[in-house]
Amino acid sequence: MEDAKKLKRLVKSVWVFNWFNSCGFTEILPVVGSRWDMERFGMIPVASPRHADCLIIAGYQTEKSIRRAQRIYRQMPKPAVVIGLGSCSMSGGMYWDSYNTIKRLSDYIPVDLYIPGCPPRPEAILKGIMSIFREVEDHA
Amino acid sequence: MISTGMGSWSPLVFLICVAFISVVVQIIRSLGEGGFRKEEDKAEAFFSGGRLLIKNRVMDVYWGFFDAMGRYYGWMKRMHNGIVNDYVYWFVLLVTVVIGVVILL
Amino acid sequence: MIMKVLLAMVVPVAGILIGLLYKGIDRILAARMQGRVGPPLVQPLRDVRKLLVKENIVPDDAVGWLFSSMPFVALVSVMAILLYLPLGITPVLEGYGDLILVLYLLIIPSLALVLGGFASSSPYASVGGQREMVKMMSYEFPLAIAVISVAWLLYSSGAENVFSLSVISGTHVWGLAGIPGLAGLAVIFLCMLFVIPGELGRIPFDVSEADSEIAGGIFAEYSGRNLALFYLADAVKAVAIASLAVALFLPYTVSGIFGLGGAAAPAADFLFHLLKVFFVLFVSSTVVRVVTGRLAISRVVSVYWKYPVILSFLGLLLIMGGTLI
Amino acid sequence: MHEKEIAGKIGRKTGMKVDITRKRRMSVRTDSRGLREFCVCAKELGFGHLSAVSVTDFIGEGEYEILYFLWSYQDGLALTVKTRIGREEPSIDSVSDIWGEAQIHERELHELFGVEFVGNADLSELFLEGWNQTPPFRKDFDWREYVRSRYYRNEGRERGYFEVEK
Repeated sequence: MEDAKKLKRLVKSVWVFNWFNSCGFTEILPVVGSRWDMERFGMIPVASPRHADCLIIAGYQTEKSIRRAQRIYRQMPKPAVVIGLGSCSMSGGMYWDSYNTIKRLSDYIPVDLYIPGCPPRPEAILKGIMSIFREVEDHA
Repeated sequence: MISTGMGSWSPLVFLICVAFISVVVQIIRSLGEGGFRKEEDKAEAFFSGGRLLIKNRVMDVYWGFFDAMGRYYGWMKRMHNGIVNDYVYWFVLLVTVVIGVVILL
Repeated sequence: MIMKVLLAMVVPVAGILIGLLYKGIDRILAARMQGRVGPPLVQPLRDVRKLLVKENIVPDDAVGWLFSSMPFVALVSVMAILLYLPLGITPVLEGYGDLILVLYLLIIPSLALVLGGFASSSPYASVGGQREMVKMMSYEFPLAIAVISVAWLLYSSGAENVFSLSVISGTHVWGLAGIPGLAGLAVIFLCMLFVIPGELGRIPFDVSEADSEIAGGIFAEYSGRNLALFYLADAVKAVAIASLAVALFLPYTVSGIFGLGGAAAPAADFLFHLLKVFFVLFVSSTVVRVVTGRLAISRVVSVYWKYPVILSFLGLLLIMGGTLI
Repeated sequence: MHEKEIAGKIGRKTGMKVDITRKRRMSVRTDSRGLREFCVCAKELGFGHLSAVSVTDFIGEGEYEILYFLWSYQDGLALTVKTRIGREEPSIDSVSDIWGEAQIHERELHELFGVEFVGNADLSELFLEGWNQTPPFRKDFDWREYVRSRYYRNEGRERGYFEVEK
């Protein structure tokens, strides 16, 4: 079954593995919570990369944490989606000149979607995820 | 057909049904994707991104029991204090209780 | 005879669909109770379809055959239970199995979970497996007392072949032993409702699949179709246990009241049975799941060995009192 | 208030001059050899809690100043013990056997400043994995140059992020 059809099924029930270690976590909580409720779209947070289809990497990543994140990405069953949350994953954000944080996430992990913002509001996160849904619908 | 006075069970029918159900479940299972593409450390155990230094040993299994049932082990250990005449008292007590029940009912 | 064989084929598969339906309703109601919108009704079916499409990863140092066969065994044994349970109509395998067999069959899915957990080489899974074993030990005790007290009540009121489920679901248990018996049965029904979330691993007792503590617990290493089979096994197990509780305590049928004859009677009974099962599941697992938080494993043991055991002994004494007077 | 009384007690016991910076804050300056026995006496006098160990890099004077922030529950007083050691081969005796919590602080300072704490159980790397440059918190570590060469070396722009008007 080629990837497009697989993605169509995957989009209907996206299980999210959250790799937050900074501001991103405080923004994903309301998305899981009652007001923005991502479960409406069949998305639930899961605890192990084996169950996950979408890896959300929020906030800056240090040299040490990016190695773990790479290993987590490799341990996820494919097809999987990676979302870089916040300007820290795009350009290092306010840590642009720090000796310890990585500057661009896609040098280390193939990223499918960047959501800008420091940190991005829940509406921005949902809008980003909706764009993945729309893109998969158009392709299939 | 095995039947004790109170209940009955026929293993043959049970096995036939289980065989049929396993055919159904195998159909469901075959709908799914069987294997996976091997990658660098994709098939290693998930340990929050770290590497598992100590392999999973069977002897760690009992940790769960002692940890969860700690209070009951402690209570029982206190009972088995090794003093023989305590054991004898327990034995005598139990025998009287059993005889009492047998005589009463 | 043909009807029985046909039913034996249809009922397990229907059990899966009903189980997924209940999971969907359960998630929507839980969400509404938290002020959320909640997923669409068919979300569990979508989850299963998605899981079937994903890669099925088997860890390197896992025991391969055991790791992959345990989900299979779990789902088969749970679907086999449905054949012995009276789903409103007389049980499909009417004379071929009884209550004790159902109790044993209820243990096999949990055992499959534990073995699956140990077979996958992850430390999270082995901790989850230990917790599941300890949890199994703790909730079997009140469950056994509840079942035996109902059987004892039937036996003392003169029914023979007491453990066969058609006899149990045939007699109206509540009125048999007068007022104290009624109170005793109410207490024991409460214990049964208390055991159901433990057996299903729902929130107050989901110590073996605790997401936040041990990263998915027993399911930490399962993915793809193995996880889909466990997902289905969990859905069907909910239906199986709830219909066991309904068979023991709420064996009323509707067809008598509406005076339906012929083919309509079993259909009406079956639907009414589904309604009762939904009521039992809603009260015992959905409401409890939304209201409480997860218990630590040592608390689970003491909670199950303290309150339900005393309650069911009390219920048993009340029933004994009822029958003697 | 009773700071003077405690300061006097410390002075008598250890012979060090304790100056009171402000209400309930005292500081003592010792040399690195006499540090350990001063700490033992301070602990006996009730300073049972070590909140932090920190290092200040005086690059002008070529010295590190190591500060131990102690707190005494009985008297509700804070005492800061300051010592000076050379900047080139910085090494000092560890106090992790007097206060257990000092171990992790010293490990961090070893990683970030390169101070060698003799007698500390474990000085392995803490935050920076595989770091072979000079310890990053030292003032003579040029972190801008390091970041440019490590992360921005393939930036096509001729004027990089770093042209800061001096």
